[in-house]
Amino acid sequence: MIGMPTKKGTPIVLLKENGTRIDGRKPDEIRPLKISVGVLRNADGSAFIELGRNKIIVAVYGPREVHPRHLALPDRAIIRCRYHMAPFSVPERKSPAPSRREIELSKVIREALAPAIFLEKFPRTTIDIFIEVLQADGSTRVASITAASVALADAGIPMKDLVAAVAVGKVDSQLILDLNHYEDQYGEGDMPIAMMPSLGEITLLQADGIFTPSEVRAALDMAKMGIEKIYNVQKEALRKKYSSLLFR
Amino acid sequence: MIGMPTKKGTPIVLLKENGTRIDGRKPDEIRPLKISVGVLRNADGSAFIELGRNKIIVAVYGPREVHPRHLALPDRAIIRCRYHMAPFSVPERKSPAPSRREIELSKVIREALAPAIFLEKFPRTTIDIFIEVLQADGSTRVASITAASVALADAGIPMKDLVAAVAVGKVDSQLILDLNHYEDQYGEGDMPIAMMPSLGEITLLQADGIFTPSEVRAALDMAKMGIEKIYNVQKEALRKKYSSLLFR
Amino acid sequence: MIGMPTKKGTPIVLLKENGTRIDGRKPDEIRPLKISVGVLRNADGSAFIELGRNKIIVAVYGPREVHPRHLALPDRAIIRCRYHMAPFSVPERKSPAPSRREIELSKVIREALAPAIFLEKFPRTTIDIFIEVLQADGSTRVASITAASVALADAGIPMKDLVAAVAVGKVDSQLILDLNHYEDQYGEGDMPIAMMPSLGEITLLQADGIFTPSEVRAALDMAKMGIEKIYNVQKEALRKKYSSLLFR
Amino acid sequence: MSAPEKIIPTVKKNTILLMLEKGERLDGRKLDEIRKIKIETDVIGNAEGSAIVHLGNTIVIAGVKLNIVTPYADTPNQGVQIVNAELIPLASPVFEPGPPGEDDVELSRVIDRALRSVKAIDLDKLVIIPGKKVWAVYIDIYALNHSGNLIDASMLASIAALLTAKKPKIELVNDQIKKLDEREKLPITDIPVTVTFAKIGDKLVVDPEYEEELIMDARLTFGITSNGNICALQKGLCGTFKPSLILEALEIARKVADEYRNYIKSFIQI
Amino acid sequence: MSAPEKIIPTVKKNTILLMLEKGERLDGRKLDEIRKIKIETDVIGNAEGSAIVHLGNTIVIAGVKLNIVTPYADTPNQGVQIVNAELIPLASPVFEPGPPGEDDVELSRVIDRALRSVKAIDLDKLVIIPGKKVWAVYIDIYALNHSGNLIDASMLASIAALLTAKKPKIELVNDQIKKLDEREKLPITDIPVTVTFAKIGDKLVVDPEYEEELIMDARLTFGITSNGNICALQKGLCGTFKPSLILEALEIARKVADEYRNYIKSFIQI
Amino acid sequence: MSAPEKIIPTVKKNTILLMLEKGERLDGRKLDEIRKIKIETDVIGNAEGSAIVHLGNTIVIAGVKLNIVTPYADTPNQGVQIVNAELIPLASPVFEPGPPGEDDVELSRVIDRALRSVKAIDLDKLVIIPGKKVWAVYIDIYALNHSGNLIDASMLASIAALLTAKKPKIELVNDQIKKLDEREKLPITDIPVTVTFAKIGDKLVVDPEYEEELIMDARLTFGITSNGNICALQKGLCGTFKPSLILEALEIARKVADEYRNYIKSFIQI
Repeated sequence: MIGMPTKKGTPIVLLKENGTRIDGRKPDEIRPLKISVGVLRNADGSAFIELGRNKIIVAVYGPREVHPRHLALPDRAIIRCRYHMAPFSVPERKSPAPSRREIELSKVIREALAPAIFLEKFPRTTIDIFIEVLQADGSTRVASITAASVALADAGIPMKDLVAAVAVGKVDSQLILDLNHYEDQYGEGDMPIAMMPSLGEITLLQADGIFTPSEVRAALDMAKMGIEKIYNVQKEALRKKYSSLLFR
Repeated sequence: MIGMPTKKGTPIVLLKENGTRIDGRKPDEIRPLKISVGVLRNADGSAFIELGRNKIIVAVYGPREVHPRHLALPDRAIIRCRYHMAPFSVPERKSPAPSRREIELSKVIREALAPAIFLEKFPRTTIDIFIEVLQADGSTRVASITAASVALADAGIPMKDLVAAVAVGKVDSQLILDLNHYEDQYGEGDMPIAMMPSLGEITLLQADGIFTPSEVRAALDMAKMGIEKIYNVQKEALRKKYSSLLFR
Repeated sequence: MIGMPTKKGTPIVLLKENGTRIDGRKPDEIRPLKISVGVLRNADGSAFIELGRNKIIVAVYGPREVHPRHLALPDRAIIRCRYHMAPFSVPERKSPAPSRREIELSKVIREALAPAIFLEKFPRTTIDIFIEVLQADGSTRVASITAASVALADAGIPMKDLVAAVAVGKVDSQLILDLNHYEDQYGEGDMPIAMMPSLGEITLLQADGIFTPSEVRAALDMAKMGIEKIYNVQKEALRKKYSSLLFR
Repeated sequence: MSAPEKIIPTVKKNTILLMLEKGERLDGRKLDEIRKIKIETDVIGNAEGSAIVHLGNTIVIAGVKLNIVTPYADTPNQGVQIVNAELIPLASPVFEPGPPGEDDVELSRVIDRALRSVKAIDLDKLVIIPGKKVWAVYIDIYALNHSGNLIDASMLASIAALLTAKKPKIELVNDQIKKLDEREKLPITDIPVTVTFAKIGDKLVVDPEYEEELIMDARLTFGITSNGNICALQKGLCGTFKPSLILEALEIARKVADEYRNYIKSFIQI
Repeated sequence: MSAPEKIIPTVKKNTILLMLEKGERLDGRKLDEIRKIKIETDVIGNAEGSAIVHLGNTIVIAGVKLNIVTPYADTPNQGVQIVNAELIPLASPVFEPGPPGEDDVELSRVIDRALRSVKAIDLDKLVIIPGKKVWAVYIDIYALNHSGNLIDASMLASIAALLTAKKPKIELVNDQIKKLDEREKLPITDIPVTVTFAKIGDKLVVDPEYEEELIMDARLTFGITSNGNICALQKGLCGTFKPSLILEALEIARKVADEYRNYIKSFIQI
Repeated sequence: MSAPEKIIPTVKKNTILLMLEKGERLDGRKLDEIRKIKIETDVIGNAEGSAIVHLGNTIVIAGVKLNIVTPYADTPNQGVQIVNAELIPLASPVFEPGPPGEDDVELSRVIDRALRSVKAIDLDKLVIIPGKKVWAVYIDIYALNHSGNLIDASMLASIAALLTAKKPKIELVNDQIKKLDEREKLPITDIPVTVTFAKIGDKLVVDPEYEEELIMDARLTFGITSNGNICALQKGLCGTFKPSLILEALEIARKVADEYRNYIKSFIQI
């Protein structure tokens, strides 16, 4: 199917009367977040992120030689990015072949990470970013960016800043931070945002659903707040280099 | 499906008792024909042809560098040709992926145009011909050739002659000129023919359906007559360079 | 479908009370075997094998230049192998596109033949082996290896030894030699084995089904016996260069 | 693709940059000014709906085809919407033959989301037999001449084709579907448009020309509904945006959206 | 594909051209003479029909397989005919591995049209349950040795396989299809053949050898029915034909067609 | 894939060879000693079964998904088993992006055969409506870090995921299938494992490390059932084996299989 996953009209209560969400969070609360660094021996850099029930692993290889060579650029490194969902990562088994959604996300994730990297330092090389979503629970693209940025740092690639990302959603006409699978599936909107937090620059911005102009403004603010928190976890993870791939 | 479109046995009256055809034409009458030249800014040459309800646009790029380079020939230009039908060009939506029919037609159209071009003047280059059928109404391959030839001239590519093309069909055991969608679908035969009119050389010849030897002879004569008319429209179009892409 | 062909539970008598098989053979008897050499003019070497109802043709081209060149190795020849079943070779028409089974078999057949070839004598070249199964009757991979080895010799490629191959099967808990289509489909196991007979070296070994350790030992012995017989037919075929492609 | 085509001469690049500093553009437009638009509809008789859009020198055609299909298992009571865009080499020397790449896919999906978010096509009204048979609406988009800003041109062509599409009426006789000769409009509930900016240095220009796209650092697209809300956002390329710049762009986008929509209304009886 | 294989030495080329001037060919044939033909049928027991054709040193095998399928929506009361030809690298150093290219597709489609035009397979007689179940006839063609003129060899192999194919008889019990052990011939109504010429300079040679194909300017194929009518035409390559030359070729083709057909009849009890 | 990654320095190669002569290995293991194993199951909540296996530094994850499907025509009364392994470039610099190649396919098929031969999944028990609806068991295998011996690691991950998978119970109401909340184990009848050797010169080492694989002449894999029988054999690469060496390896493999199985039992309540 082309396009976004269909949103059923099923009447699910995503926001309770007391203002808490389906998983008990407050509207501006992000899910438990854990980032492990250097979890894969072969990769030059790697990270494993658990955001809520999301489990995503990222490997970075490079800077290394480009094959085929004609893709290389004389004045800077190229970035290649593959975002892929394991067939078992979602409730209904997904075909392992890349979907149109995965093709688009590979592109926007690459474009979200590139601004942070000093590409001109590594002419004629490639930096390859491989993202495997092992379990999907909503907001996988932003969690992938968050983890990939840490993996790039783990690979020792010089960066202007980390890139941290979060999605703002909308349920019952109210903005929520870091939407989960149900809020994505049955909610009214999804606005994934990535930033270089120290520089205050947005590197990824997408949206579906309906947002009023003032909601866009509020969403950017809310995202910034969430991104600060995520940024701190990233930095902490890189400091501690906690590198376990244990799942529990 | 492999092979030609199936011809239904539906009893449709393609030739009336007074000898006129389903669209009122006489047997040897071609449909209204309009060719606009230079309709696309980016292309080095372009043409838009309306033959009956056919609407086909052709762009020519080149002579230009060949990528990948190993395809280039040391002593002459290569020609690449892509004939494609837009999904909405036919009554039942067509998949956008190239069908076996489109693959064959790309080949025979290329071979119908090549003889007219002084390829040896542009060694190591490619001349690319892109044909997009926006609306199909029978005889699309010959209309494509007629338009492509004009687009090649518009690109300033030196040619021995234009290539003009028409299909001869057969309904109720009688030959007809320039068969339309219904005559193609329900008729008894289809013989597309392309010529370099001044040189009297045939560059494309195909047929399905049944023709007696004398019908082949008559069909070649009939085609020649039609091609003369089309040739005049081509030359007129190139003279006037009427370049509108208005559809009505 | 991924994986081996499903084995139906249908109660078919594969071994009669007197110990003979469904086609009247004794357990350790191979089917009638005929190998013709040099049956194709274009190929540098070729062979046509009839093993029971199997009809398989093999062409060898090379050593020749590698395209694309970057696949070439500086110190030895590469081998490329394509095992393919014609759509009409099996009771239910097979799609002409290569199946996962054909991809795996192309690999193991290549690896079964490579040890016999003095690859280091032809650096920067390729030896291409094309196998077309025209009729399949069980044990096609081993018959393909047997024929390909003869085709390589026919091409004048220097070899340490021929490679001869046979499958050992298991029906009613008894080992059988050279299993046919029914014994493959409804039997309890299939162990294809290829050897360089003079050198006593195994170059292909696979199995599905269940074998006890002592059955493995017995199967290797039985295979060796069968391979000796096949080896003799190979050598005889190369001596006589009987090169007919007549089917009867 | 011949490499030279994608590179802009340094002199021209500098000219563009200098002019932008003064709030000027190569083709004389203001930074927030869109190009002239021409829309023709019902251009393809074999399509249920069609439109060809000239946005300056950019030309895009969109065709709407309708099929009766089985609905998706997870939306048994909704019609199906499929958007397919192809960047064919006819339209530009920078497009290569071959199966759709990531740019084609991104374009398709942005248009798809903008339509879907605002339920521009009321899919609930496209059910024939609930759970069994629904209408599928295919929107196929082909660029014919790429002179910049294919997203906005594709969106305009898509919505124009949808607004003018005609669906055969249906009669159900014992669960047998019979298409009638009579035709009716598709249930279109909104006229979303997209407004795309190129960010060049720290400047934003709306509806970028091809040469502006060649030197832009980033691209930013807003999908805007009839009442001025946002129904899609898409940042492209490797540049970045301050949040404040996005909010500025949003205000401009809402004004430009009305201009786009006025063009649509000037060509189409709605 | 190793490039040398496709190039013919200039000396040999000149020899061919000089001989042609005198009405002679490399292999001693006259210009309108076909090579020796050998046909074996029923060579593949797993196929419902099969034939291997030797046309000089060209070898082609064709297999006919039958399946029960749902008919196409637009021909509910007709069987299905599918022709698939593959130019596998086994047959010639000039064929490359990989999915079928334009040459494979053209070959398939010329054979398909020649059969379909004259209704060689009476598809109307292959209906089992109208609108629901029909026979599909698959004709799969594989070149085994390419020594020129694959089209005619493929056509001969296809029609020989069709003429000798056996279809299981069918019994319908409460709309359940039961295949019987008894078998019958396919409903074959005509024996079309193709006759292919190579145009070299201004000469036409029939049934070209591979080396003649290497230097030919154009190719011309006639499909000819049993009563001498034309059921297919296909010009190939970048050369051209005067109309008069086509008419001359046509007359030769009708004579050659009879020779081809006599070969078929000498090998097959019809 | 950058070429250097696949080449081992001559010095290191010689070291490995010299040590092997003395019965020693680079990482201190004996020739017939496997690496440390860690198995975690139920790691993917969205999968019906899942396991991540660390075999030394090799990491593989396997997920089991269940779908209700129509059975294959030739096995109407059996469930469906599908194994899919992908060697993704995340796991090693020697794996390239793109569709599965011959190595991926071989890995999938060896695992599939080892399971299928011993009927590890009792497919007869996965029928819901005979001939119409059965369970399909998908086993998807992804290497995360390739440090040698992916076959054994993949087999361990697959069987661990199968052993711990939970299938929804089913209720049939008027031929309508209703999934219940209650869950039950899959019908797993055996715990096959594979044991893989690298042949380096004339030595065999079990559970090879990546550097040993780089210099191995051949690979040999045994599938071993719970009672020590063989359920799969697969020789890989271009080296050869004397029959006697295969029988020696077989005896070692049966012992090692028990060690593998003990690891499984130490991590999974069976």
